Amino acid sequence: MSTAPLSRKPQARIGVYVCHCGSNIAGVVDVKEVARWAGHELADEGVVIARDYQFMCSNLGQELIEADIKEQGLTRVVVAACSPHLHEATFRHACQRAGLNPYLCEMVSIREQVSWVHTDREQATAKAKALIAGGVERVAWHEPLEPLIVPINPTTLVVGGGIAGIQAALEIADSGYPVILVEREPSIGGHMAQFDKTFPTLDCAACILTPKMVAVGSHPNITLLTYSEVERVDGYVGSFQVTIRKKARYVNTETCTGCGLCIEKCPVRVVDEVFEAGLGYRKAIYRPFPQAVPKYPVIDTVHCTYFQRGKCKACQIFCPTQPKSINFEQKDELIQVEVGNIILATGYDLFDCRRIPQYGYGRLANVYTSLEFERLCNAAGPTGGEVVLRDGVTRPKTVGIIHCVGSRDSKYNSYCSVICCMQSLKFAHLVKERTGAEVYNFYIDMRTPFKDYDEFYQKVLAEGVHFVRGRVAEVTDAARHPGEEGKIIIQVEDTLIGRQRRIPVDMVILSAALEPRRDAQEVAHKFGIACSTNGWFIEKHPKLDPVATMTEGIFIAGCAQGPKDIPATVAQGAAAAARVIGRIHQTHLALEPVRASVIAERCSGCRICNNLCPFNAISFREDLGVTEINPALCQGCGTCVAACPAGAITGTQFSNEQVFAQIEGLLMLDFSGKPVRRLEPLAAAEPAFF
Amino acid sequence: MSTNGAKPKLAMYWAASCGGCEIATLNIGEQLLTVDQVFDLAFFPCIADFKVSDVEGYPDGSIDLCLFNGAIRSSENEHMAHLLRRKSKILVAFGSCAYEGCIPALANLTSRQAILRAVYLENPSLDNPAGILPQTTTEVPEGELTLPAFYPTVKALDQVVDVDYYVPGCPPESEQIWAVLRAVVAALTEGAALPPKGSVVGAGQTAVCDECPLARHEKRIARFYRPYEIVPKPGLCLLEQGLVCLGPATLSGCGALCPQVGMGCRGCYGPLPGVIDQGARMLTAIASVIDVSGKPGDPEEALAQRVEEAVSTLVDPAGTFYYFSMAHSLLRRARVQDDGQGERHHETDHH
Amino acid sequence: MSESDRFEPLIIGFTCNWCSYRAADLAGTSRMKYPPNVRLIRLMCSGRLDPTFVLKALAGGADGVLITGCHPGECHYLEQNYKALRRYHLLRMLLTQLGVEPERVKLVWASAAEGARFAEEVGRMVEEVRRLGPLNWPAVAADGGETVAVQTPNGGHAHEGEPLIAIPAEQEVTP
Amino acid sequence: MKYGYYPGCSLERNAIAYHESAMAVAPLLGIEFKELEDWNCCGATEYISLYALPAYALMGRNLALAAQQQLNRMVAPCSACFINLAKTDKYMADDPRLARLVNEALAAGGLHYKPGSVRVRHLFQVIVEDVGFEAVAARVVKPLYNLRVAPYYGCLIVRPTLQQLFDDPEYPTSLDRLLRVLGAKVVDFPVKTHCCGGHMTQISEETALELIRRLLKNAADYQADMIVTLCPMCQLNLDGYQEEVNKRFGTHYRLPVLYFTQLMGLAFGLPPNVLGFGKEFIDPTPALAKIGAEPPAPEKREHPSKEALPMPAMPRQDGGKP
Repeated sequence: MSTAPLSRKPQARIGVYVCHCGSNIAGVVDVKEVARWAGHELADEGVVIARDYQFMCSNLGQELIEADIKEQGLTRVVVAACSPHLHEATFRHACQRAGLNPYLCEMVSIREQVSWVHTDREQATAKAKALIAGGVERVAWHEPLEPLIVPINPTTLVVGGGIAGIQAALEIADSGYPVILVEREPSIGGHMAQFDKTFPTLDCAACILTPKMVAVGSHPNITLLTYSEVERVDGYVGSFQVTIRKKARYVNTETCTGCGLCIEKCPVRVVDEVFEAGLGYRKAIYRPFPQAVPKYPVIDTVHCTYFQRGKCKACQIFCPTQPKSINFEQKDELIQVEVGNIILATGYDLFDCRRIPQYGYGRLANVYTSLEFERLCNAAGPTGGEVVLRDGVTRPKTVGIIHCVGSRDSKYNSYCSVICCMQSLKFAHLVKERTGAEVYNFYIDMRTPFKDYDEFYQKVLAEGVHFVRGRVAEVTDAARHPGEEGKIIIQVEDTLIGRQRRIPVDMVILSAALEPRRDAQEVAHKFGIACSTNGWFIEKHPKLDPVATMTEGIFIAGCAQGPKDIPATVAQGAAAAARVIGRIHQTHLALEPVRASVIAERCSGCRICNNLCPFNAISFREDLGVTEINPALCQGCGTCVAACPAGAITGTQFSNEQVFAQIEGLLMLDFSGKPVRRLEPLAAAEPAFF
Repeated sequence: MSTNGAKPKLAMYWAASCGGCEIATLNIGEQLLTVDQVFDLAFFPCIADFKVSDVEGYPDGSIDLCLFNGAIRSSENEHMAHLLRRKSKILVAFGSCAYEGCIPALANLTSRQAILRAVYLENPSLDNPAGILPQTTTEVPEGELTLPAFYPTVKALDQVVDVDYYVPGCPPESEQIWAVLRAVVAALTEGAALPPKGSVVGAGQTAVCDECPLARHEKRIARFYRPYEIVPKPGLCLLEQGLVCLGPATLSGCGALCPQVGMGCRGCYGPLPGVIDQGARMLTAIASVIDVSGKPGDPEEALAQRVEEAVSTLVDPAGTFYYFSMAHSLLRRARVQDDGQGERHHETDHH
Repeated sequence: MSESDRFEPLIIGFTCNWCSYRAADLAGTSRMKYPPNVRLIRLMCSGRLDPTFVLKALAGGADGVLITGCHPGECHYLEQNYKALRRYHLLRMLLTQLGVEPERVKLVWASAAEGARFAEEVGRMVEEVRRLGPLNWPAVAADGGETVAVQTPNGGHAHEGEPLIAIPAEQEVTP
Repeated sequence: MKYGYYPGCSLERNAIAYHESAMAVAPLLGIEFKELEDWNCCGATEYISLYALPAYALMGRNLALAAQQQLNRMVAPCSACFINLAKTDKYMADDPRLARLVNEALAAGGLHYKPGSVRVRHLFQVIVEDVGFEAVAARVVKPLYNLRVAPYYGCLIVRPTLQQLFDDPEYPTSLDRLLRVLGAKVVDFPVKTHCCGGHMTQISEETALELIRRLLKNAADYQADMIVTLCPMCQLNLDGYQEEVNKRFGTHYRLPVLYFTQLMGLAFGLPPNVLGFGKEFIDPTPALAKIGAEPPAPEKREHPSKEALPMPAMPRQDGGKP
């Protein structure tokens, strides 16, 4: 009735192959009957040959298909076997070897969707037939496709200069490729640089981290951009354009020698909330820590007298370099870089213990957070490694360490922060070592997996540290009797002896949870990836693809992906690097050609689709008044195809015609294998002009 | 009227329609003279006195061009469709009614019983104490009177006979009509080629937006308004203001007349090339840009609730999206189970 | 109704390649059993679900349509299942107006790990649609279901008494 | 703002001061009360543990009456009354079986209660949620400068089981904030939600007195001039048994225990006689005498010694998130 080209079914010579999968399928489905039926009943639909075979995925099975393609001149292939997620690639390759475009092959899952889930042989057989009919109808509409080839820019952007980012950057740089490492703070190093010792081996964090930091700073292949943040990301895998804001340091890094005289002369003392975790002081012009990389200081304009009151300039006056390296006029710079891949290693934030007021942090002087304690016992920390109370002199005689603060708690974070148990054990050991104090650990469960971890636990037990199993109810200074006067009392139900206990201590350490960065959502959106319910970046597959993301060319590593300890973090950094290096080696990347595209002459520029793409593949050409889709950015979800009111967007592999045809095929037979009564479709008319 | 019997014959008939198509046709102005020069009128009840019996008398295929407007709602409509098909070389489904059902097909949203009841029994202006209903045959002293049967489902012309071309519009724009006539004339007189059978003629090839001067941007619709509820900002896409406009899903050719006067397009020019259900296309488009989203961790029920609230501001989706294309839609009509009390089941409460 | 002659609904299921299709795979590999009334179509994302597909399936003789996708917030394509959700709700309003019971077109979220949930939902839906009886849209398109209504187990509303007006023999829906 | 008012037994007797002061400050905050007609006992805190169903029915009756009298927003000044009424409403909503049983009982009196139709809140909660600290601040004419107060919430008002949670159940701060708004100096009071002994005074005086002692001691340790409460039971125990505690433990506490509404009244410039003063066991006048006309000089932060480590900054005084 209509000559609409879109509704004309293409002529095809289709081969149907039904797999027994041993008895996996044949045990429930009458595969011989199914093949026979397909051969006869679907002849009008273009089926020229239908076979059944023991194991289609075996070499012989594949050769069977290849031979038919060559000899029977098949133009389409339907394989009824297991899930396409298992063997789609297998059969596509078979077709390719026989010179048939791999995308002209369709798989029908009659194992996972039929024989394994149904028991009635007759019904299962009927369903298998229907599914195959769907595949046959669909495959007729398949088009030969070529994978999308995009070149890979060998430069990589690493965001975050913690140990994960450092590891990733070094791996890539050492293999000879350029890396741009962006770090928000004035120095790289991240949380690890704040730690004292690392479990379970107790080697000092600085000793193992500093060399790596220096290597990054001096590596010819690494461009280090500290005190900088990614502002904007455009482009797609292989060629991202990234805009980076280089915040003004007010220090000229060309001339500055990093002598530190300016810091020494600065009159303003500020509590260092970042590196010293609020436990120590720094100047208004500062370098986070002595081994900082790069060595150049920055001016904190909020506290700098000059920026606040317009006078002082002590740092500039005393600067020994010629010309002076202090430049109060310096402005933020926006830098444009081109990279092929991006690794996000943005780390974590520490849980704010003030959110659990009954634990007294901020109210009771001698309640510390884990990070504060790291600084406290760090030789380079505010007390030079002396474990003392807030007064800065008194050594604690008893110390309580509380696990799971903000973790495994439905009120805050339901997840386990992974590191707290080992960290708390480490603290217990250090306290004993430094002060000989009595130490109590309050835990819910002891979690010490991985190499040498439980051995460390045993060691700490042997050192005479007390372990109380139970979630602490409160940490209070409300003494009930003289014995508690002047102490901090930890009220807890000891679930092993089933009694309430009040344990007076001098110092409490809260093993605070690891939380996603406060701006994780924002960052995720900027890079076109997603955050889990808990706020961590989502990996492509939790087990089999832990460092890739749904967005091609964006990888994640370290705690940004979820809480983990240093070994795991380093491993992930290296893993992400390996993935990127692999990419770079290929020089080009073949992307699945499942893509949407706009038929320009049908697009009226209504702009319905314009904000539907989370990957920013859709853009509006004001000049032409039509919408365009960037195939390299398109991930092939098909949302815009389904949304276009004019039917002007088509999607390869999942076109309307393919789905319509499959629906008709699936509805060819009813439940008992008889033809289904259906409403004859009215063909869509085509406009024509004279 | 010329007496040259060799002139090609033109027919125009109205089935279930309002007569607007005829008006629009006669509205082509002085071109009428050309039409008159080129054609002989074979059948045109609106302007000349022909009898069906005349047509029945014609040899088959003797009418060169038949513009058939109006939907198929009664046995008479269908009878005429078959008759004119047989008598015509080129049968054109002329206007939205014949093409895709148009307003008459909105009757497909209710039941035959409900319609008859409303018209003959419940209408406040009625005087029908005996509750008399039309019957196909009635015995009277003079003999038997007959009435055409009233079909339960309104159909488009191509659902009862084979159709050569479609001219969309309610009514078709006069200049488009003239373009079509001119083309046929050219074909008949100069042997110019006609478009492939089944084509939509007298229309554009993209959507109404293409002809619409209103400024368009990315769309985010928080809620929908009915035309009387707000005064649209001039110069701005109506859809973006929450006013339903089927322009994006409707074939161009009308010159986007309605949106330009602040009234959203109702879709009378039908779907775009290759689209098999205009209503569904507009539904999916509009739904896609409804501005209700969530973030990870949102309770799913609450989210669904919010979406529900947003969409429910769109009153009468069926009537809105299938204003003109009900008969040609995939489902063609509503499923109604009439309990005899005029209560329709599965009736939405969105009214 | 005896087991043999009880009504067996035909349901078309749309699945997301990344979650619900894998959930179906998982149901398979874990040998969970569910009724064979549902026939699945794989889409890349529930965002690809065009309401036209649903109408096409119903017109084509399906008694119900099951739409599945990733849980909100877990979409493989970040946020496309929200679009599916919006379309679903508007489509439901439309279908209600067209006399299709809401139980016949369902949206279900199922992650790749929820094979059991997938199997359960299929079972539940098959039972619900079975209770509703056949949809038989071709008959509906002919006369709005005035006649099918009598046949359907639950639709005893149609007039069996004399029709308001003589109804001619029903001609085929298409010439 | 109009509210139904459920005084409960204590507000008519031992807690008359609470009732009077509440009635005195309410109009200043635009609050209007309509007392529930024919209300009955709330069953106090024990009845539920003894005879659950009768107890729920007892409270169900009050709720039914409230619904009947269209008092859909109820206020209960007593924490026990509040928790019982709110709890009954919630449990009936959560458990249809309970709702059925309770309604069967109510039917005897020709009453019926549909869960959720009446929202019962504590007077303090209403002031926090509906009136707001700003509106309260606007009313303050005689700030309670120099008065050191220990904010005592008691164990009932912030129970986490109630959906209408309005403050942290572990460590509430809204009363602290209110008192600060009134100009008083609020001391940290770690035991602010600990038990006052309740009716233990009648069952095991020893237990009760120990519990009361802990509260008094902690307030004294923080040099509070008085304890501020929002529950008649707490007030009674801390005030009425203070001498007992002193006798038994040889302590010398003289800590007045006042209702927050009384302090609001003072800060609003109302005369003490309309605020129910004079019925306390521990005379508050010496403490109240401390109230100065002038705001205290900002506490000079004694400069920490060179070695001392900085303290973490605390959340803003208004109780906002850190």
